[in-house]
Amino acid sequence: MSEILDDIIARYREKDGNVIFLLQETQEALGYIPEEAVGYFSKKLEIPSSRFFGVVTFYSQFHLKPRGKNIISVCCGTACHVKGGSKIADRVLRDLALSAEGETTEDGKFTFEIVRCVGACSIAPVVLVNNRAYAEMSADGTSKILREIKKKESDESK
Amino acid sequence: MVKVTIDGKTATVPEGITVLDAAKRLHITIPTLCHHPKLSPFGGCRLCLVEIKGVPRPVTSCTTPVADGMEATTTSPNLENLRRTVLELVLSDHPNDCMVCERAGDCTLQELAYSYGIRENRFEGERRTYAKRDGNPFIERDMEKCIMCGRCVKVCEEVEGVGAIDFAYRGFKSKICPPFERDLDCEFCGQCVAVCPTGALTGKLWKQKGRQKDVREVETTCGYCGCGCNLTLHVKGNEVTRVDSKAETLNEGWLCVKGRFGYSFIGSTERLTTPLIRREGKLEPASWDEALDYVAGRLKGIKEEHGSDALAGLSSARCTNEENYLFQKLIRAAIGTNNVDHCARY
Amino acid sequence: MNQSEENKKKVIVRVCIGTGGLAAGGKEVIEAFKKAIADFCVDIDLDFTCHYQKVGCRGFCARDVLVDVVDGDTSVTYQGIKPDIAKRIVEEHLIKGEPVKEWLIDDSYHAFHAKQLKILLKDCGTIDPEDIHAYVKVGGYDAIKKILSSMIPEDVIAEIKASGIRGRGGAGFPTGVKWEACRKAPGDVKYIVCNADEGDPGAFMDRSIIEGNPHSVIEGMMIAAYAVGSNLGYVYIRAEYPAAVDRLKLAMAQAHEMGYLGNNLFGSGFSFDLRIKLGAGAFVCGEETALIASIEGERGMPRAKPPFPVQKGLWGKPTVINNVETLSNIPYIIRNGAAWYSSIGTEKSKGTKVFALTGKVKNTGLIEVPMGIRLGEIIYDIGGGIIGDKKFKAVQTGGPSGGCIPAELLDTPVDYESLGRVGSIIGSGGMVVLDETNCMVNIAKFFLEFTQAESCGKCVPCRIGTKRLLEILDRITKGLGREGDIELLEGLCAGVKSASLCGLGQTAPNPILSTLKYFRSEYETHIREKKCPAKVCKDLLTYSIIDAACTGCGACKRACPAGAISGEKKKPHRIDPEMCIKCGACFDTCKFASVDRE
Amino acid sequence: MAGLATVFGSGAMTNSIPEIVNNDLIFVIGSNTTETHPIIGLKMKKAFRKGAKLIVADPRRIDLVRFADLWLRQKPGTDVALLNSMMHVILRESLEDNEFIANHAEGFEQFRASLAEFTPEVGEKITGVPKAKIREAAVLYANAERAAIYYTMGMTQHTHGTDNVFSIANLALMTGNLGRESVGVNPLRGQNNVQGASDMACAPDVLPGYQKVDALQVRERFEKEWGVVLPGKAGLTATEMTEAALNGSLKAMYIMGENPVLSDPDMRHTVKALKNLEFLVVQDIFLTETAALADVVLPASSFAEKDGTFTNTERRVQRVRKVLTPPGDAREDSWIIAEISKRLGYEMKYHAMEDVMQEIGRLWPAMAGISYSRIEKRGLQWPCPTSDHPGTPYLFKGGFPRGKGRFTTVPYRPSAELPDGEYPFLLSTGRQLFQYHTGTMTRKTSAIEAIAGGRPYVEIHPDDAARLHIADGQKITVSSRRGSIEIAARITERPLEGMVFIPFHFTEAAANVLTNTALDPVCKIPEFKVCAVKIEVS
Repeated sequence: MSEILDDIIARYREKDGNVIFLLQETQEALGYIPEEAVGYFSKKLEIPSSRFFGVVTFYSQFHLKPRGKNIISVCCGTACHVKGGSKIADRVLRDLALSAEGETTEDGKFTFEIVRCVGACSIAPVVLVNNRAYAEMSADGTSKILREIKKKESDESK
Repeated sequence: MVKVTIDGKTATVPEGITVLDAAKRLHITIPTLCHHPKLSPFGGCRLCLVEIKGVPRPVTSCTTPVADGMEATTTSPNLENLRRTVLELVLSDHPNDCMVCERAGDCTLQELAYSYGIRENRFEGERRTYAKRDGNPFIERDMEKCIMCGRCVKVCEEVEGVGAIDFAYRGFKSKICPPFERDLDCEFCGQCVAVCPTGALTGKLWKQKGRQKDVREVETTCGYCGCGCNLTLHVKGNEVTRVDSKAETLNEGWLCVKGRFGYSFIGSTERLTTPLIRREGKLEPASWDEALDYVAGRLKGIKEEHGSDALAGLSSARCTNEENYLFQKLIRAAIGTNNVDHCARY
Repeated sequence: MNQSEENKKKVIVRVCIGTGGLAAGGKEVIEAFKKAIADFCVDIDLDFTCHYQKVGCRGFCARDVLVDVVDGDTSVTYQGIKPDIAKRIVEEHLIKGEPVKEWLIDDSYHAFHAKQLKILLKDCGTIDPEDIHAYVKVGGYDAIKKILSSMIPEDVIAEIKASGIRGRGGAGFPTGVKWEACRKAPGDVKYIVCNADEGDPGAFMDRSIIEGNPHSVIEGMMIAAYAVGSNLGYVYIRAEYPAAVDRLKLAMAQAHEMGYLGNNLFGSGFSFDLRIKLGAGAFVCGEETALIASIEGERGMPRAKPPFPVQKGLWGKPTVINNVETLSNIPYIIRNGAAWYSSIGTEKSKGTKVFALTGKVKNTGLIEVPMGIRLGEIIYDIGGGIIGDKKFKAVQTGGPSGGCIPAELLDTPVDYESLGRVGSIIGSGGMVVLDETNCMVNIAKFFLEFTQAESCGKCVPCRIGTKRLLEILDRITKGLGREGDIELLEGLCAGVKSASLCGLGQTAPNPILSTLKYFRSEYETHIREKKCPAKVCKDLLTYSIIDAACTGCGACKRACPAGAISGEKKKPHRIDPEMCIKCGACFDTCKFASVDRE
Repeated sequence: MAGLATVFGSGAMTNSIPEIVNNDLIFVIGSNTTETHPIIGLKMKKAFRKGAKLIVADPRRIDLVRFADLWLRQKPGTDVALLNSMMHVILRESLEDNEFIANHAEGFEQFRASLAEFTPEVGEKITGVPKAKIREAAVLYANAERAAIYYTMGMTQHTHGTDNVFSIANLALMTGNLGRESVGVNPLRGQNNVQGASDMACAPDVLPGYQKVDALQVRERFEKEWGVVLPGKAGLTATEMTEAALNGSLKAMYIMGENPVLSDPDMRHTVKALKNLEFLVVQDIFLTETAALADVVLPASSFAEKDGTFTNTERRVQRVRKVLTPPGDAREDSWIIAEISKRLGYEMKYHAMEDVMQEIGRLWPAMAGISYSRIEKRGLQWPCPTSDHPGTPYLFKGGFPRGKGRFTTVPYRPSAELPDGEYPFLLSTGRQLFQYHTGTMTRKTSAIEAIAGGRPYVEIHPDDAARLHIADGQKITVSSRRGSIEIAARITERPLEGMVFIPFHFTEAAANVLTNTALDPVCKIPEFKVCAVKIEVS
């Protein structure tokens, strides 16, 4: 890990970098922000860890735990909300047997997130599956997509 | 210098100071909670809102610089209503346990609730609940009582230069904590405790040691390093129950871990409480007369046998000037030698 | 390629790959065209070569994927194209010269455009955003060249002031005045920041502009920089907009290559460069001072104003922050003159405004209209009315900071002052249409959930006040509302509005206040009768089966996730109210309208 | 402190603590200020926030390095070479203050010649600090408007400690960085009343107020006040007392509030000396390692149990107030002294503690203006000759007490005991934030013990640890020619490679078992900061 982090630090020093840049790069490289990475940056750059933690927990982009293999994001922006986005969200929770938004399934295959507007309001409600947008989705349609991914996953593991 | 009018009183004040400071010069008190004169302005509690002529909405006096010709009003039904609302909101997310709180009587929030007479609260709802956990022996962190004024964060960063804590999360869930919500790991100077306006940060050593009644406060000078910080000892009965320092002292009220929390040795059960004389190789209790006569007799005997220069005194950089003076006077005038030194040589 | 290939005529296939276009399969459509052509090539020697042009959002997202086929001077537009239709278009249109009638745009397309006035969006849907030459060809970078060769900064500011343009980010502050203040602020180092942290739910115009015409934003920033005396700009853009970020990066690289960014531009001695900062997901960073904190790498907590950013902004230096749409307007104003621009719009609100028209209207999409157009015109003429011809209830403008405007005020002109008067704002331009099936208490609660979750937590009224507002709304929608709750809401709204530190808190109560103003009875029904007139609030609903209508098909029983429905085949079924979780699955599933929701 | 007194005629901080915030350049050499003087550290941090530059010269990566614009990591014991080569640069680049030198200093020409050999190249070779950094530091310091130097035991606890102080004084004189507000040379005194104990002449060669015992008129004034005939021959320094005890010429000692067993170098040596005495009296608040060797132990008072004054490092005399009665039969130290004196036939008659202060004022003019009533709220800084004098925040405003400041030629001398094949590591000792001195107070404070107690450690560089296969926290044996201790390793980049550091507070693994008794020839300060040790993995 330290090689990856050293590389990020080098680029940070090159640019007029900041803590957010470091964290974005770390998340890009590692998928989340491990505590050890923060400790490493803090020591190397003499920036208190508390500042990193403050920034990580402020911005919704950052995650302190590894996320699932597939990210299911249900948009609950205004347009999606008025067109039933929350029903889709309820369905995903049920299908993945999760209790709250932001959780990852035990097998690490899925993370479910609610996002606040992805800027695709004219095709609401929108569901993002691994960053691909699905237009005018329904609860049933979402269930179908989840079934397909699950099937693919189990085929792969065979 | 600029001319400002606050609540009808006009004054000429230096450019760049805040409306709050200008009001202070005019002896006008504006309630504050997050403001601390030695820390950078924050503007979070919103209690110090004032109305300024020509500005459409109330502004925080702690952040707004004065301008020439400015006319400010610090109290009006609208402002008082806003302050009341703010206080009620803060109290709606604050444990109602002043009766057991270590800060009771020394708490800005309690003081404000009292002066605004807030008994009934229009607002109710979820309160932040945190499991108390902090493995350090000095600072009690009861974050349910935290009002997010940020003074502790700022003092740690701006004064102490450490940054052991910071704001984390956001909105209603925001809290002030060490990184990754671990136990506090810092210099334990307790500056954060000193600036906390509520019972969120208190000294662990203070616990159940006494409230205001019967506590005497005595000014003295710290007995540790050479900085010579001014301390206020809180004393109840024959026990020091708390140490802090006043903001107007040379050390500006700031202390280090030893000065602020390193006082319990005074009451240690291991203190020497009686003179000891070595008898048959063992140190045994003796009366003062016995001990003093013995000491004087032996010193006198050695002096008579070997001369004054066979004796020496070693004094301490931790004793007072007067004691040191008397000590060397004893060695020089009573024993008659210049064999006297102290450890400051090192 | 042989000589004959080069002599062949060129046919352009232009495909929308904005977010809407992509989601509808824009990329797949292009691939399908390519494949179809290749397939035909095997058998036939085609008399044309086909060129593909990817363009940004063209606005009419409801009809995506939109495809133009340009053959010489004639251009034909198709709508709703899926990959499997490409082959037919190639065969019938490109080879045989017969446009495929059933996929051609229809009247709704024309109606959608009739009342629009496209300045920014005109180039947005036609030029290739990934090619700087496309922008240059339509006059791009002429404005900055003109300025550098013939105008002093003060002239530029005067021109912008004369145009009357006001900030498109929400508050509507006159842009020229802002620039002037920054110009006059003491200091050698100044910054231009483009706020592309479009966080309002229901708004996507900034994203579309950057995706569709990134150079117009860059040129706008250059002009602003020249006017205020800055040499460095930042674009603060949401990391959630990866396509826009990539477009912008590409545009910057091309501008560098062409010498449009960097030192001594066009030999004028003026230097300007740009940096991108990715927002990390915090709505509050749309607020100027929070945005500054975020660029500095801090938590995005707003700072007290004054000092304003034009006096003390980024790293303490004078800073102008303009949003994407504002900056994108600037080159057009310079090119066509302030007089031209100020001839559009109303007395105090000049020019056009881009709106994201969404919700329950038939024609959703991105529209650009002259200031002063009436709300009704947008919803009925451009938007084509309500889906399913349901009853219009309200239009929500300005996102979480805005309000809901009811049917009786559809004549309101869309400009800063008029919308303000009816309790809403233009904001960044979200416009969500609500119909009779939307509950206004629920809508207010939705927005409060949003603002509450996005509150930075710095100031008390916003941190705790919005939480308490949300809790009161929540109990009302759950049937636990009490007498006095409405007054309590009003009182607290007033407090949060005037005591909060930044725009987020100051405007957070607006959705409550405007719904209370126009739909108070809905609140009262929730509180007193414990009923939700729009039948949205789950806890206030009961589901039952109308025996007479039930055919006993069993569909509802299968759909019910709670196992609350029982009944024999072909006999009327029953819902156990104790077990029902009120998810509405039975209601949605029943083909015979035999599930009653009350 | 003798060094500064020789050069200027007075040996104390030239400036006061509140002046620190207005420094625009702070040069910290041989002082771990934020840990040993935390509140002075805060003032420095305030200055940094206001834009002050910081040069740190320290072999260890101390906490202050975080704030430093320039960190000079000299090898321990090479300070003279470092400072001399800085001065070489200043002269080479003509950055010296010729006007100041002409008006306020003497011996410059001779001194100038002595610097010729200390080129930055030579400096780099001796100190290990890159020559470019030496130059940068010299230029920064010489060009600053309000530059002040701060140092502590990292400078003085060497066999060439006085030389180090001379070098600092030379640097300040050469650049005219003296005699102004926020400009000067500041030895930070390590303990609450080091300044006071020195002022009060618990020292063998002077009477209170630094008045020489061998000066007849001085003695006469004291004899008149005290009513006795005083000895005119200087006595033994503390380190000489240890030797005298060992050789049998010293028979008895009275030790008040001091714990030499733990604080003196070569612990076995010290214990042997004290055991060799015929009679030892120790007066303290706890049964210290030293008290345990005594024939008589007298229970005394803590600072909260007595009235009086302390003089802090900036010469500020401040009140100490009695708030508690001492526990059990413990007594105030002054009472004990007076009782012994009486029994020796010399009665000390004072009605109140303030009488003592007045007597001091009669004998030492610099304190004549200080009375308890004047320092009720805020202390006064001596010199304060009259009752309406406001005290003296910074020294040498109009010149030096001895007339002109004196340049002293200082050759570079290596430390007495340097690493060799047998003892390959260099040991340095010092303090840490949580503990204080021999721990008499802090180690009896349960909260501090909980966080930092009972865990003595030796700081060792990661590369050395790796080479010796030492894990963090592992017990290792550190030995010198004088003794050996077992102690946990703390692997950290704070010390240089080849160097180890042990805080001296802990009796369980006392650093002073290892240290060298070699003394500075002038000040008789032992070389706590440099000795040679070896490390073995137990």
